[in-house]
Amino acid sequence: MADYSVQELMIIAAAREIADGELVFVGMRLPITAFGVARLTHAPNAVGLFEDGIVRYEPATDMLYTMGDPPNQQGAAWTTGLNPVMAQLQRGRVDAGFIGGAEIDRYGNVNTSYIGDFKKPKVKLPGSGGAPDIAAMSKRLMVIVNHDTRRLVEKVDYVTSPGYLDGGDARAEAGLSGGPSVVITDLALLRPHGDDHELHLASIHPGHDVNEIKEKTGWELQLSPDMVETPPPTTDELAALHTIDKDGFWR
Amino acid sequence: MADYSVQELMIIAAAREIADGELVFVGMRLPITAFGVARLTHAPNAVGLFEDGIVRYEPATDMLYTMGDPPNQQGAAWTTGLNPVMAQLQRGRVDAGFIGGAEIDRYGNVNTSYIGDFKKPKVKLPGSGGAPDIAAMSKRLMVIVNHDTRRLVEKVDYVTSPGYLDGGDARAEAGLSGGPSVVITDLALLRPHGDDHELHLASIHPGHDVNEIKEKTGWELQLSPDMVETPPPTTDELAALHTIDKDGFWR
Amino acid sequence: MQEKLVDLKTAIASHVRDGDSVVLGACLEPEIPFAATHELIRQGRRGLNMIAPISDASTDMLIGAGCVSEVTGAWVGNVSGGLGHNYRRAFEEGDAPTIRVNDYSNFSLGMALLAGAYGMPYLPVRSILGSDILKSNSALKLAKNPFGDENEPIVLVPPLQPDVAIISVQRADRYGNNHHWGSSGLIAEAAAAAEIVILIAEEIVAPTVISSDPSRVLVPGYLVTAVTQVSAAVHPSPMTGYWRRDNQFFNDYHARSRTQEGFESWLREWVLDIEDHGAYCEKLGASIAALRIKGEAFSAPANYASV
Amino acid sequence: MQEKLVDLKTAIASHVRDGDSVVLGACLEPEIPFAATHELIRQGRRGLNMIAPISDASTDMLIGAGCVSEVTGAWVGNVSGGLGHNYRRAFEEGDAPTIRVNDYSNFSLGMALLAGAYGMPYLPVRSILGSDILKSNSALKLAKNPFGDENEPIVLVPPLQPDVAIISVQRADRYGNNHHWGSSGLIAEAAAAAEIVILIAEEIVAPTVISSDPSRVLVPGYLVTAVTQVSAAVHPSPMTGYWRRDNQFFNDYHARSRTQEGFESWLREWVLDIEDHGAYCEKLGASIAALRIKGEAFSAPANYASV
Repeated sequence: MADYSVQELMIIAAAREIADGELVFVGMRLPITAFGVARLTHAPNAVGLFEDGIVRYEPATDMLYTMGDPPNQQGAAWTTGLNPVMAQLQRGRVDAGFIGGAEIDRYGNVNTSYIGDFKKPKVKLPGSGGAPDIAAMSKRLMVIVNHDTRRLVEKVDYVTSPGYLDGGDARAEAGLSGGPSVVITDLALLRPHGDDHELHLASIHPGHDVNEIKEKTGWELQLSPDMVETPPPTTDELAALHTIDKDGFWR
Repeated sequence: MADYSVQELMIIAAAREIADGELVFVGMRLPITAFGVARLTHAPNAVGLFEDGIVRYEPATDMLYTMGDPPNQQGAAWTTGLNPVMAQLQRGRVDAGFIGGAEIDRYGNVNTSYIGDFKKPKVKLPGSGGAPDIAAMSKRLMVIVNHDTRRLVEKVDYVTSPGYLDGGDARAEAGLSGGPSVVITDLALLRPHGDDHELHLASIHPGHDVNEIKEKTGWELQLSPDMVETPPPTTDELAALHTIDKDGFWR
Repeated sequence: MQEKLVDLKTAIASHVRDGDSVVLGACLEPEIPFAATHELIRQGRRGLNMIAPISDASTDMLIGAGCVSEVTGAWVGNVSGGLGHNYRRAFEEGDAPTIRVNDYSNFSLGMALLAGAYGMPYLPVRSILGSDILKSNSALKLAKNPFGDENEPIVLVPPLQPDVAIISVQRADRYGNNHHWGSSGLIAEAAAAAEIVILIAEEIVAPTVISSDPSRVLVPGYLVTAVTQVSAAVHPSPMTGYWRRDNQFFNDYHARSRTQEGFESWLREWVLDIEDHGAYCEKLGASIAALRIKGEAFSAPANYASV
Repeated sequence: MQEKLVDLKTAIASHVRDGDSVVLGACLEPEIPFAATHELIRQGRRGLNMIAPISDASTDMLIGAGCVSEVTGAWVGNVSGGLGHNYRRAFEEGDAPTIRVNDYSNFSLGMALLAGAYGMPYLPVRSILGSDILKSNSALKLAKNPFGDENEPIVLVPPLQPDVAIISVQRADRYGNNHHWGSSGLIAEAAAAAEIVILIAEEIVAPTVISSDPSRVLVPGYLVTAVTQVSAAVHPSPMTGYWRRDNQFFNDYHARSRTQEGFESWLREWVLDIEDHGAYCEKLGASIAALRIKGEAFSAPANYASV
């Protein structure tokens, strides 16, 4: 079996969440690489959206530090403003989007704004960017975080980007459809369960166990009845990833 | 004194209503020619706006049948959509605009939609176009019509483009500022008078008299206390007009 | 990428159904795909709701041919000739109008399509106030500005999301990616708002031509359902860089459509008895060739190099 | 047309006052006119309200230099490095935050500037629902959709009309007419919304270059107050077709600004002890030359000929 890093596994797990032909808010780093892998494997017609005002079919092949770098502009499907691209969320056209976060809670709410009281925070984080818009208006939200009790918390101090709020019908009552479909961590995949939408342990990455994951989760983590081990990268998936990640940044 | 046609006088009277540096919705035919005359005489920095999504400094020199014709596109200051151009009205940036109409009443309300009951009209006119927007949101409205009792009526059947509505504060109460500043006809200039805003006879074109004008007006036309005779075109004004109207279309 | 190139007959047959709301043109005077107008008539589409601020004489033709039950827009006529005679007859003859009109101004229609394009619940405007459009179009609501002075009135415009937008562009690739330049009226909003987009391109070009200038893209190809190549599809309207306006053709239509019989004879001559747009151009003969823009006035290049 | 070409010092001195609301950049990561950031700092402007969705590290620099009393936006940090240390210090040190933040998401800020640009009374959005941004920014109102089901919630975003928008473009003429290509973030909306527009052009070109392609105009010259030519004004951010990103410079700023003392030393070295942007580029030396894009990947020409 091929050798791979945990980050490579996360990228490939993220790529598997993208279906062919979907419109996806891609963001930077890990998700943009996942988008590239999806295009090269099972989703050749996926389309990548970037908040700067960029839409791409093929991911840029040169190194990007940010979404707005010249290689992401050249050869794009569309370069325009933030509004025409982000409004596609509100138009109901966007299938999925990736975001990260400093904190995520048992109902998939994400905080990237304030640790502590927002009036006098203990830590002032950079803020929301477009994450609340992607969280509120894409059909599915994929969140990527490292797995530890500081990040996976019982309740976030501030809901920057709404997940299922207090669970149950709370999200629908707030006027939102969609919601988080997966949380991808370095240890596992969590998915919302049943009508309550609490995040349950759905897939354990190879080499980790339930106890370790529970210990590193800030709430009483439930196991999904159809919990699996995360399938390791296939040869094709790894080959696609290595085509993109020529310099082995993620290895 | 130079020879001129009544249409040339109307064009020059319209040109005099444009101040230097103003943003003006220009429309076609007579007003666009007036805009050209104004630019060549006293208003070299006036800017012309067109609802198709065009902004011009210099008027097109080739023949235009419509605003969207190729000579109006080439060398424009901006070619864009209808919304970015018309939204400048709502942003409060537009000083003035020209419209025409099938009917105009004593308070400067203009009808280009329905003669008779709108549910089963006697005559269905083409409709509003952008006139209601220019009438509602430019700082000053200039209306150009031929002077007869069918067109200058006591009360329009349908207010397509609001003037002073029922007069007095009615326009302000409807939520609008601005309003008609002049009605340019083939016989005279009418202007709103005092707090009531009724259109009064402000200027009589050379060769016409008060009685004739009153007879051709569908309401009891009042005379402005500072009524004048419309100054005939100056040599400079006519020269400017002839520079634009090379073929003598308006002669 | 998905291949989307089809011929015009197929595009119309596959994607426009009786009863659809349709944007055809929406550039006001230029770039109205009259070839699609004619094809809708030939295919006998019925019960259409034509959405546009102004699409020159196209809507009048469709009304006369019996394709239209509803008009949502600001102006229906003939920009060269004035009145739209079929539009008038639909209102003035008989006991009741045979079509329904949803009155908008250009700007309020622009806001309705923007709201549709951007998925907005509605858009508040400061226009329409004081206009009887508020009486004849009950879709528009008078309201108060919650951010304004106590009694500041505004008008709320609901979104429009047409079933189909049929739009002319100068060039496209076979995947539906495209470039448009010159004034664009409401075509960008219409394309982003619509469920189905049919592009009528003057030219089909290599994908690298489109991707050489992603800021000139009107609507990205993934939002386009079908693309078809028809040269001079816009005749008699003009197209920036390609075609001048055939003013005489508009005037002739205006004169002949003054009576029902005259319109019907025009329709047979120029639409029903004509197989397709190729035959239409052949019939135009030398006059269409004379309208072609032959000059060159190219845009200054923009460099997109990244290294 | 009115001549609008001035130097950067004059543009900032003449048109930005203490207490102004200012959009500087608003392209998110690219094309942020850091030269103007530095000049605002050198001129000691105070009490600014910085409006932008994201302007990379520019806002953090202005906060550290004491120019800012308010931030209206979605994100303040350093896109390469992460956190904005000056932004953090303004909140985390002392008894109370020294600046006020009006929290928006990118899209809701985009809608606020669009509403400002278009003179809308406000804009209703389907975002922000469920977010605590509704709690921390009282300017946004929760409401019901009058066109929706009985209890459909929406959020009303009031318009923003900045006092000044300072915006980078690739090229402009001396009258303020300009071209921009590549992603534009919110600069078109910011320019149309603002009372005063200061353009920072990489190149000044002949008016005929701009008028050769009126569809590439970002904002027409009559809405521009002043235009200034500063090459590499965007450094260390990238500019489509001209400059690559100086990622190392962002990382260095991030590392050095981790402490107040470190930031102050950085500020002296790169802003306060530097006369102008020419001296800044000289100090960068070979590193700026290495960032210049030397390749050519030109847009396919568009023909605007009319005959």
